[in-house]
Amino acid sequence: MTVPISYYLVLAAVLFSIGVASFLIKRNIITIFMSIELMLNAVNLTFVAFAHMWHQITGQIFVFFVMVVAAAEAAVGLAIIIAIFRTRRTLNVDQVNLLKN
Amino acid sequence: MQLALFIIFGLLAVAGAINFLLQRHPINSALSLIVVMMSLAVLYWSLGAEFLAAAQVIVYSGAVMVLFVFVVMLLNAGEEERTHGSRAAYFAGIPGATAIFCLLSFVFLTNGKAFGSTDLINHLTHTTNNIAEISQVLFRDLLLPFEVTSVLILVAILGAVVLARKEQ
Amino acid sequence: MSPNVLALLPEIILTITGVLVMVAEPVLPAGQSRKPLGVLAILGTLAAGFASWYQLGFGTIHAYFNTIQVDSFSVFFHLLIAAIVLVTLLSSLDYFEGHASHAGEYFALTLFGATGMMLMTCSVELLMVFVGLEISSISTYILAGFRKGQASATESSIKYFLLGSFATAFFLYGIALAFGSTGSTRIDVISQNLASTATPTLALLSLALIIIGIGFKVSAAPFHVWTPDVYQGAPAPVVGLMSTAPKAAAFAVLLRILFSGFPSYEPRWASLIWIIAALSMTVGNLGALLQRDVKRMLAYSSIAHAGYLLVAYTAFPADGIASACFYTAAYAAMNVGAFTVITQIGGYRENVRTIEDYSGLALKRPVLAAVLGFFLLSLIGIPFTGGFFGKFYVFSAALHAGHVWLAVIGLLNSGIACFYYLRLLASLYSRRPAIEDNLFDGITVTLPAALALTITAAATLLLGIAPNQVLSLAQRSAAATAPGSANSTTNASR
Amino acid sequence: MPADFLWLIPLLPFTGFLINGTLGRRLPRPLVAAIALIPTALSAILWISLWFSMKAPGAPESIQSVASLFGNTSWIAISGFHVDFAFSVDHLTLIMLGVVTCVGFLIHLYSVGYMAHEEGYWRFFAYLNLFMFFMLVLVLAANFLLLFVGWEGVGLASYLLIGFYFKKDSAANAGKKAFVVNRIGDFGFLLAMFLLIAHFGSLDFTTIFTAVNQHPEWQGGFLTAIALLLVVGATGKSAQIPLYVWLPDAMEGPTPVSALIHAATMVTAGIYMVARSHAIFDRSPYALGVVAIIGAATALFAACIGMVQHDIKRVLAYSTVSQLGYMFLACGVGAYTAGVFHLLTHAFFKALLFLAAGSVIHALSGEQDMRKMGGLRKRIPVTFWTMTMGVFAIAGLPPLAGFFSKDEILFRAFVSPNPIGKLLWLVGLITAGMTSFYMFRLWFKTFFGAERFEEHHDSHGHDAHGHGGVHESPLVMTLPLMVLALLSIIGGWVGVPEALGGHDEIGAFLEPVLSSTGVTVTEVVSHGTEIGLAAISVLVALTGLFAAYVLYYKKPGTAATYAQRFPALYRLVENKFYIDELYQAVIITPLLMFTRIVLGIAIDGGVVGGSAAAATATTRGLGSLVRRVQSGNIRSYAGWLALGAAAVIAVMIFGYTH
Repeated sequence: MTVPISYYLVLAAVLFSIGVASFLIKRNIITIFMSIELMLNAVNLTFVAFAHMWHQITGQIFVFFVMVVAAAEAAVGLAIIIAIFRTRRTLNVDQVNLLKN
Repeated sequence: MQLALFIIFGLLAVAGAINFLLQRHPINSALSLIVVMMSLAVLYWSLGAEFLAAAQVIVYSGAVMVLFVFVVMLLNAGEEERTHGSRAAYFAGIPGATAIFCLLSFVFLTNGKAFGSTDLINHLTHTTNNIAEISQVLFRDLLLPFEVTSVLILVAILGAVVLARKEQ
Repeated sequence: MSPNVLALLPEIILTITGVLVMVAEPVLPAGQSRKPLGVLAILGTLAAGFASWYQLGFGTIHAYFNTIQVDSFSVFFHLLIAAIVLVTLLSSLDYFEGHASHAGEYFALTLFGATGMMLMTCSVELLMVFVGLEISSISTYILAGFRKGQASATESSIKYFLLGSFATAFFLYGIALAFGSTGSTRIDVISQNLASTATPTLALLSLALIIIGIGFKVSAAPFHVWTPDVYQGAPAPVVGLMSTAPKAAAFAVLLRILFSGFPSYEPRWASLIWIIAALSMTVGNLGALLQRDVKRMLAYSSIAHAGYLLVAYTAFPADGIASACFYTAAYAAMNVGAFTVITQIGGYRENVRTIEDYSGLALKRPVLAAVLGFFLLSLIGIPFTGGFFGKFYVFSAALHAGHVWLAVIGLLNSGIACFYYLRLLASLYSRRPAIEDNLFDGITVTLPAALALTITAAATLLLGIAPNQVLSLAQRSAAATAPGSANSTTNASR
Repeated sequence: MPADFLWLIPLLPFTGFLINGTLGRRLPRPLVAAIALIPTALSAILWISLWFSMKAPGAPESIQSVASLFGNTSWIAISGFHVDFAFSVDHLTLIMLGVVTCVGFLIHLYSVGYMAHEEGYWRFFAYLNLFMFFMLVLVLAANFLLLFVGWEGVGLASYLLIGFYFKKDSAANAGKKAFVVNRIGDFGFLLAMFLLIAHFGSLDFTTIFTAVNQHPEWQGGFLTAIALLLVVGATGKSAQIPLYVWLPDAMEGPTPVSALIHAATMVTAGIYMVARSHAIFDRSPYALGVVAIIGAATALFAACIGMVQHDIKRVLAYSTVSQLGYMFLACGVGAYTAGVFHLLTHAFFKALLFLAAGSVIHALSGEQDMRKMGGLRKRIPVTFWTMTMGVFAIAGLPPLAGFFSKDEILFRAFVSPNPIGKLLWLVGLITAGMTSFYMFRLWFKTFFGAERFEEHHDSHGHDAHGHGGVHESPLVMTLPLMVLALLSIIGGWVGVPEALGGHDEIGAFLEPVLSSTGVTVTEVVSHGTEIGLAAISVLVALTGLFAAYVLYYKKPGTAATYAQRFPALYRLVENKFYIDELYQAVIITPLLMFTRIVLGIAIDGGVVGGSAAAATATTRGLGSLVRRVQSGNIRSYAGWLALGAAAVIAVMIFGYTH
């Protein structure tokens, strides 16, 4: 039994939107960062689905690169989070608002 | 069988994502995210990307998420308080996110016919060896991006060192 | 020289210099000045600039299995980025003296970031663009938080990082959908396959998502919200860099994608860009009216300038590219210049913040005040400065393309803009209130900084007096990127 | 003179600017003055030689010179459109050049004495030379873009010079106001240029005007649009309603600056521009009508305000606005020659009046209030006699310069085909009477009656001269006064109309440039009518003189009594009809409120953001209206990003195609 590609795409859209929503709702900076990972994963699913559709391996390669980038981002992002925690003693994003109008 | 796989693991991924959203403790959220990633790995496999599926498990769930969990532990982050610093996130953001979802799904579903369906058997018979093909593309056509990621990783290492080091 | 090496010569030079600086940093004893590393970085940047210039003599070079296309368009932006980085390095050579122990890493990160930006401008493969974008973004995330002691600096860094990654996810989604609707991620192939695509709405959707991602990077409304906060908290020389170089690279990518990748969808994206441009100009200028913090004000001004620049994109295809290239160069010269002055005035501590703090600068430091005044006049768009011709080209290009109302909105906006620039200008030349008389006592303009100021001021002036030199280069680059030209070039490699 | 040396004329002052601007601080004052004056004098000499070469029989009507900067390409070339860095001279330019170089030189000379004790001497002369450079670029320009460059440049120099005493807040604010108001005008000018590019594909004067002349079927339409936009530009630079507000405030600058920039040269740029592009205006009766009405209204309105000012320089400032209104009126009825003629004579007598006023102020160590003057006739005789010439000239008494030019304008208005031509004439006539009145008021109050000033001996007044004692100015200041007085007397004789036995030489001189190819037919009127009209205007001027004589010399208290009888009216006029306050209330405040509220609601996470922080931020500075534009909360930002993303996607998918 085959599955329409569009199902995969909609699933990816669902995950992506949940990622966006968690970015908005979560208060802990680490989990907000995880939301971005969720969004990237949704994009990866899209890539794989299209790679399957086009019989093109490039789509899959893209996913590798996204993984590498995600890992690099994670290293830097978590370092920034540690730095923020050092100066503020909090991870709550609502309290990181010194800079504003 | 593919449909069954899709339904089971698709639902699992969505459930994991929603759980990720609802859980207040970062560790629980991280674990839910790992569930999502594992389910996605299965879906990758079902789309004929078995190498990717393995990498997803090893790199994403194995390395990246461990890093997250590690930092959560390190900073001893507890359950997050539901502070109300931003109402714009609800008034503007949630409708925005919903609208994005609707628009994306609209486009995907209206174009559904053009996308066709998965065809795993055909895919498997036509592509002889997934890994061989991947390395063909990765180390030939896309050699440069591959090489350049080394600079990216260099930057990341350098950044992590700079940022995490204590000011003297 | 192998074409593959030739095509990436500037990037290779920058990377090697970056690695050298990075390796040398821990070798140097802890207390010693890091200035030699800065000098090394400057030399590397100069070499990279010359390498780009050298590339110009080879016509269009395709390399690395057509992921890279070096043409006059990419050379234009390479030179621009090299110049911006050069000025930034010069102005921050003494910035860290006696304050932080990791100046070496600052130089290295700047060089790596420049590598990423240059890669963005010369790649015609979206995967390569993505990797380049990430290199440049990640290094700027880190640079933004470089004054770790300050709470505002880390906050600026985390805001930029989280929101930047958020936007990157959109950009990536756009690439995925472009791949989905055309089966390729190479810009020229996308352009060919779009004609026969079965899913035109998917292509539109992908373009929208790409515009969102790039729109964030260039801080165009409505994706500008991060800009004021991040610019306010980041170190002044870094703001000078990140308000120009990564933006120039992102604008170049957008030009390539829109003009070479999606020319057939021009009727659709032009109206979207129209709206974004009008919104950016208006939001940026109105927002800047309310600011007291100078860096914050210039952040809003950079939003407005992104809007002016986007006006050029609506002039498809005739003058759009040339005027966009020219405006980018003019904007870079005056904005980096303004931030160089701010760097010198504020120093590492950045204790001169608000417009009132700047009052009376002309009495104490007449030359610095005059130079800053000159950049402000250019930002307003007074003739004999680059800012004037930039605006002139952009608006006349838009009018040529029939976008009368957009030009009117732009002109109205540049009228509003002079209010807030003048507020700062008037403050520079006003009598100082009796309090805090020692604010400007610590300012020392070192030789490299003076050189940086000279370069930017001369560039701004030259673009205002004899714009044709840069314009002709911009037009050559336009010829290289205009739709349809990709097929006519010859392959130098493979 | 070969055309290739045209560029020397503006370049000479520019070298002066460069030298003084970079090295002036370290140079002794006489050297600074020499560096500023010699290039200006050389420019004037070049103008004279140019004059003779163009007056010679068989000389071309215009000469062009294209300078190539950095190689042989055009200045700017965008696909299919190019602009050269080109200068051209025709008879109109020649007159403007003469005014700028000669009056400019005299004022430079005067400044040597006037500014002798100021700090920032070098800065002043550097700015002055910069101004000369841009002004010369403006009048020499062969295309609209270069004209605009000069146009903006003189605005910049004027801004710098108004704010010369930048330690004084009022001066800094005046400079800012001038700049901002002028930008509004420039907006119109820029739009006009863009329309010109769109329709003609060129900004070159010759190309555009030739094209217009070759197409008699072009009437109104886009030409009206261009003309009206040019008028917007001209109202800004030439201080016409509604953009005149900056000029009176500009008097905060040093007096020679007021004389040079805000009387003789820069403010006339608008008139020059209209006259220059008359080919376009001739095709649009509607635009011409607008010009005429603006001019007449400004003339009357400013004259009203001028009648009750007490600051001697402000009286002159409103008088300038009013006289510029005359020139606009002249252009508006198609009498460009008359407008340029009045521009010429006005440059002489108004520069004279300002410089003389400066001499008075100098004598009184910075006092500008006429209520604290009086009886100065004996104390500063040279200033008195030269200023008297200026007053008589501007009042329009024959045979001084102002009479001929003003009369020409009134006559042209009277006979113009404009349906409200007679009304315009009447307004002009009333204004003439008022002009005469307030100028003689100034004259009587300053030079006659009791001495109301205090003898300063150690004061540091406005211009901080600090000599003490009332004294005549040095020769370096009085010499320009005398030359200008002479010019104010004889300057009008070049335009004596045939009805009065003259030959209207200026009209013939300007004929090749300003002749209308269009359809402006004037009524044929007898010389008798013309003489009659002239007599009426002389009568009106004498009435003004008489009224001022009675009110301010014979019975000095009467004016105050009248003022008390109509307190509301008097206060209204004295406060300049509250126009500044009106602009503040109607334009500036709503604009600020709009930004604050709209931004507050539309972009703000602030209304919605954290309340405690909001309260502190609100109280901390920006007042209760200020909503925080940005809350500083990452989640809010992400929320706006998401909403924006949704909007962009929606527009892209469902949006319209242009």
